[in-house]
Amino acid sequence: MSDSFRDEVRAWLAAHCPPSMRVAPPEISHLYGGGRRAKVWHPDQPAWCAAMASRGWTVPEWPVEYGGAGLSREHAAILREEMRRIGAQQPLFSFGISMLSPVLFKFGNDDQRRRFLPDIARGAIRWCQGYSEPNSGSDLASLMTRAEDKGDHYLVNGQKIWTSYGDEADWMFCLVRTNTSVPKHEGISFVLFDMNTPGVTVRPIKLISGASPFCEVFFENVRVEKTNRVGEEGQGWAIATYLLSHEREMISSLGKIRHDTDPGRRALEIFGTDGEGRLRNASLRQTLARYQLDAAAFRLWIEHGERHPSASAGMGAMSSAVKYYGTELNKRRNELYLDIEGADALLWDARGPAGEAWARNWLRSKGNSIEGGTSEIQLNIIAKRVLGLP
Amino acid sequence: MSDSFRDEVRAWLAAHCPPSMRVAPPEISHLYGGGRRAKVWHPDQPAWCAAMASRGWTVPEWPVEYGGAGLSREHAAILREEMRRIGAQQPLFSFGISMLSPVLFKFGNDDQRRRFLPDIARGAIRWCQGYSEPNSGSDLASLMTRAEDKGDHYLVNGQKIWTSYGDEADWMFCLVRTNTSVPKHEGISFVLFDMNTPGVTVRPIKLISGASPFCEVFFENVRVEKTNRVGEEGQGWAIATYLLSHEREMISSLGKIRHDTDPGRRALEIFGTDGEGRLRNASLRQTLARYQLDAAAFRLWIEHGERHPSASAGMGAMSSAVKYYGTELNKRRNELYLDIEGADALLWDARGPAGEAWARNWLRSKGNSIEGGTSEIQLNIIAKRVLGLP
Amino acid sequence: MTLPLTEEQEMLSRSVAEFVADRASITQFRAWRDRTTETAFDSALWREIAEMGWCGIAIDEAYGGSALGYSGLALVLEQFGRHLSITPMNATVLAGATAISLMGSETQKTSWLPAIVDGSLTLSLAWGEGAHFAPFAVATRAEKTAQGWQLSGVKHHVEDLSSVDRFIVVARESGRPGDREGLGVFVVPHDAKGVSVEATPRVDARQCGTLTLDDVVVDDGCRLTGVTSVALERLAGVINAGLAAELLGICEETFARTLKYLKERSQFGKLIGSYQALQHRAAHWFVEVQLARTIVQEALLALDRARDAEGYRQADMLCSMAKAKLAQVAELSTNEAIQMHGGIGMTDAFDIGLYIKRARVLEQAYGDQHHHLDRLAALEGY
Amino acid sequence: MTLPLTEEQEMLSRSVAEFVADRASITQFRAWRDRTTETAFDSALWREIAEMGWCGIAIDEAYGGSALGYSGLALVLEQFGRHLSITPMNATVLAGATAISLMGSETQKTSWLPAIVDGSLTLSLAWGEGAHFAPFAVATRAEKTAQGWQLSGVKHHVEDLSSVDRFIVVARESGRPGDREGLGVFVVPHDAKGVSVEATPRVDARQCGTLTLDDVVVDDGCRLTGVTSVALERLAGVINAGLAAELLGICEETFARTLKYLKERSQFGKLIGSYQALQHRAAHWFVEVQLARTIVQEALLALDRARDAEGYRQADMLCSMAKAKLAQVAELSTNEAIQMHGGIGMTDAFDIGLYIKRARVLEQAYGDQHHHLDRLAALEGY
Repeated sequence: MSDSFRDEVRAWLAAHCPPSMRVAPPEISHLYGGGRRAKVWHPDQPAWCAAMASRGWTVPEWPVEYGGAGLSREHAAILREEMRRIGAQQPLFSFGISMLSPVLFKFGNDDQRRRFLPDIARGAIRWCQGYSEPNSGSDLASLMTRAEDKGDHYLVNGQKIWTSYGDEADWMFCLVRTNTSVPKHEGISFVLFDMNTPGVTVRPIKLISGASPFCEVFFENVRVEKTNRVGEEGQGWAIATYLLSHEREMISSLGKIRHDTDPGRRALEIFGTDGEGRLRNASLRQTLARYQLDAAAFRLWIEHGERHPSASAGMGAMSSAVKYYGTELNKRRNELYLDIEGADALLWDARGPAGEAWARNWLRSKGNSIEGGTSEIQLNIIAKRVLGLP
Repeated sequence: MSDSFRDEVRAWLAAHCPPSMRVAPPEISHLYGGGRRAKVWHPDQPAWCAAMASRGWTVPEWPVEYGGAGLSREHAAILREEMRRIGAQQPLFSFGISMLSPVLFKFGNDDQRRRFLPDIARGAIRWCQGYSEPNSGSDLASLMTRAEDKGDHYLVNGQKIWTSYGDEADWMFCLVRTNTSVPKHEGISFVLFDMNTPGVTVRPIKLISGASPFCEVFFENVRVEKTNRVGEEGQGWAIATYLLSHEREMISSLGKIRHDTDPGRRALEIFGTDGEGRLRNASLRQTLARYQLDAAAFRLWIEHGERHPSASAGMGAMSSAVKYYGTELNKRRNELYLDIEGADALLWDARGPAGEAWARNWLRSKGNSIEGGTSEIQLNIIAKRVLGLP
Repeated sequence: MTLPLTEEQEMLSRSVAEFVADRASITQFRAWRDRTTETAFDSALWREIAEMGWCGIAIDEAYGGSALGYSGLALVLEQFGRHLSITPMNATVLAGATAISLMGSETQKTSWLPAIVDGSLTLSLAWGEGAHFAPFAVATRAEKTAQGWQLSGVKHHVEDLSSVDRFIVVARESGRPGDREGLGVFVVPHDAKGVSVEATPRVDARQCGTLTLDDVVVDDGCRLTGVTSVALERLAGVINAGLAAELLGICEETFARTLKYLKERSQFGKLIGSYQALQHRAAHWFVEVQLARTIVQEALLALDRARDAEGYRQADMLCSMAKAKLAQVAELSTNEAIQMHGGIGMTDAFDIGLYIKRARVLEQAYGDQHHHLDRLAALEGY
Repeated sequence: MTLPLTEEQEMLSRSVAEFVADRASITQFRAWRDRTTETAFDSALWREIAEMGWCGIAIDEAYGGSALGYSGLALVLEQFGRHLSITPMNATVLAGATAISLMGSETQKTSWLPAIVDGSLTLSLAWGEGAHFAPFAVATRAEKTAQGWQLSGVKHHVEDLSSVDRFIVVARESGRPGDREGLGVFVVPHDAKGVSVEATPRVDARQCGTLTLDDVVVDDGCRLTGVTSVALERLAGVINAGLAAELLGICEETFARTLKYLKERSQFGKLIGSYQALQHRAAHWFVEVQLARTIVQEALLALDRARDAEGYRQADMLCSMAKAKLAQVAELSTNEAIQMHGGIGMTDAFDIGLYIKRARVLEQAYGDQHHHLDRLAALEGY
């Protein structure tokens, strides 16, 4: 049965995935994000997303009624494997899928699920998150953005920071303080609103990589209907904790994007071999082998988790481990590319053979172990929640 | 002037340091420690120690009246350099010199200095320290060994652990609690007593290396004269802190002992070279080069401190940094030797070309970053005292 | 997110753990270490282990085994690693039986494998001649004579050598040391004329030593018929995967014991496990052990599944990866275990310090970290 | 326990620090970075620097310098590192003047060095042709002609190339790329016929790019007379020691700024500098910076003291060690600086993230960590 499903997937992909969509984009930010003002990095992206969405394969495990394909975990894994086999580009890079949808499935009501999920599945609406604030980075629960109760709606005032793609998103899911007279973890709620609501101002933050994938978002008397609150008032922290584990998975999965440029082969091209067929740069060779070993072990670890539901039963608790190791590994990989490419990689506009923006990707990777909870926070969580340390 | 002193030292060493004393002993514990029951690992050790002591060069910077040579710091550095040049073995490995003497100079009274220092200088009396207790390792100030006031003397009851060479030493300098009704740091005193005093029992602790350089020491109604208390009652913690910085320097200096076996040369003998004259084990080669680089930087750092008094003005505060890096480096060196020697190094009785006990030295090195304050404690001290972190 | 055990594997693992805690624990290890006899292992214990059926786990049913594969055998080795159990499992089963399974003729398998399964035959593989594993650097000579084969040479670091019944000797039939081809493998009775052994104490308290072959003559039937350089590399791959499984046991046990200690020991009025610097190191260590388990599982699966040249190539690569990774993680684990235990960690009386000795022996055997990183690079083509 | 400065050095260091904070600070760096012109450096600033006498620090008094040695020049570079100052000091003085000092004839030194000292002549060394430093892999040709020498080839990663007056071009007179001997060094006017330049933006906002020499003819007087492979290696050594000094400034500045941040920023109601995991990492980092300073000081001293072949050999070794160590410590420093600053550390608006860009450029130039570790091993004979 699995094999016939695999055959079906393979045939469909062969027919529908154009060659242009069988390579990773040069930068992660060049994945297609959908939305009302969708940015198109390659002309084939919208059609590829639409084709996949028509099969329900942008969200293969979701029920059909919400735009999914209702696949079993096993079949979904086969789909992923087959996509990976041909290097198929992820058709839709979406926080709606990776972060908001688990929350809606678990904490949302039927009405909210029906209103929001189908648009997420086909990439019609793009979402961003409103979490961190200038003085609430690692200590997220100390957030100060205030939502004042006005009967059927809230009036939101405050500021968010590190909102990924805040300037391209259509709606925001946002943590706000609805009660200031209880301990900090208990006064938080989780609300949704359109970024076009009056009073919302977005200002992109330029990173050292030159890109601006994050924004500051300011709220001045922003009206949010109470029907757009997910879960109960005060339940926001529980939702946030649940969501953050999904964010961590998503960020660490970025490290799994396989660039077409194999570092070993590339190093061979650049340095050549000695008389015994070994990479001439002997010192780099050891660094390379150590990296490849750890990267392979990490990839297998993730794959084992995907293949065996029971193996990933503790996945929620483990997402911190995945986030920690995956992002540190990604930083190592980017430093390794600098070692291989040398001075050429330090030119702003230099591109690798597969179009990789070496310098910008390298600089961007430094943020991986900060965004979505720093490595330090992940290690704290592993120590306390997985290892049970005091 | 310096040059003529250097010439004089060089000539004297040429005449008085026998070839047998121009190699490092196979294990650090085979240095000559002196004392009433001196262990002699090589028949030439006592005479070499006596010759050096006759010039005051076991303690070159001490005043002549206490058995030193009254050398300036600069001249003492020249003496050390000349000894290092010919690989001269340290004539006397003594906690009396490295640990107790700074305390006696700073906190002792004239009578105590006259009674104890000359015997330390010539290695007549061997000293050990009574510091750690089973429940007071890193948290030394919580020590429980009790000294009860009996007028002109104390009665000491309790237990010490990790006393280096407690079974070979003649006297102990010991931290005891003289007051239990004040905060823990304020009730400690520093006392000296003969290990032959009735009520003192010593039990060696066997380490994983098979050696027993540490002991447990038990006290049952041990009588200690008050004239043998150094400093005021309750001043023990200040003395301990001062002393510990000297212990750290001493332990880290162990890492400076240069074995005759150069790891690079040894690796060449074992693995040979490839067609381009490079070590055939390319992976080991990088590990080796990284070690040698860090070891050279560390050695120069210490030497700069020795050469320039003003550079080491902050040495007290820096001893934790030296202890931390030196002991971690020593562990790395021992692991490196295992990589080079392979399975042969894991035989209990195997010896290297210079007589090194590979396996035992390697296992012993694991204790370096624990004894005399763990690496963790040193990092705490650097963070707080050197860097001023809260 | 490491792979779950099958029900069968789960049962096996549990019964080994129970048996070993009772019959081959660290207490027994200490008693054995301080023995005065020159025997290499406890024969009574070995018979019990054979009766449990664990010697035949990776052996075909045709020869009395249970054909649970190397994934099964690894569960036994992992428990042995956790308890520092001293048995001839590595020498006799992991190395010896595998050599015969991979390279023996039908007749040879029939005559030796069932005896290994029932515990009546013990073996030791005599391959390496230096301090570092170099599979083809074999100088020991095998010359064809009228009586069969005549072997001469010296083998170092041979395990369990005073007590095994036979040696599996790798010897050179042609060519020069270093040549990939020209090697033969011979099953040599311990009591053959010209065989002498000299044991040397090793840090892990196991026996190893030097086997000298002085014009030893064996008949043709003792020469394994399927020896090739590729088969020898497969043998090394299996052995390394097995050693990696034992190392995994060491990593997990040292981690578990240290974690427990962090929750028990107080300094400065707080449990030491509440200090953030130790928490972060423990968390990193935990992740490394997860990755270690993953790569070992994958190597074993690949060995058990390999059917064609590509499958064997994949398995070979994974075995080297597993060994390299486990050497790295075992070094981390044993060093951190001692350091976090502090003073008590460096004493002989406390168990935690014993693991480092066994770990380094396993790391070195059949290629250390550098050897396997080098292989990995070579197999990747750089 | 790093070496104390002499009184003269102390004064120099202080005056550079004051000048740079005022005239070449990070604020000026940002303004320059966002400029629209194509000039490589601020000529007015460079004239001021020359007036301070800093261009002549390592140049003999006979040519207008102050002969304070490379230890002196390094103090300037260290401050430039701390403030990310953009000047042609590396290209003109560290590389250019040193090339002339080491390999020029008396006439050549007399005609060029005083102009470097007074700031009226700027230079750039055009040596490398690939992405990785390989001193002898030079393919650019120099042919002897009746008029002098004719140069053809392409040089990459040439610094400050749109604005310098002359290029110091390493070209091959005989042999093949990779041969140690057969290289010549030529001083080529920017405006010579056949010279063309193309600038490329680099991460550190400095200018670099490609210099193309298309049958450029220079007269005999432009060919440095003392070129040997050993002299070229000495030149590379000096440059690397200088780059290491600038890297040292980056290490110290990023450490100091991060330490300050640890004492200011609170999370979970506590200063982040009170968290033990960060304390331990900061303490380790501190020690590494101490070692970094030590090895740079030692390399510079060795350069200034070398008088004979053995002295030069020692200095060469120490320059490679300094570069390798500083590359390693700069990587640690810039990565930790960003990570410990958290979100703000990855923004362009905050200064800390700018250092990593300059650091990697310096690390790569004239040989990265791997290049120098390899050299170190080779010089040690393994």
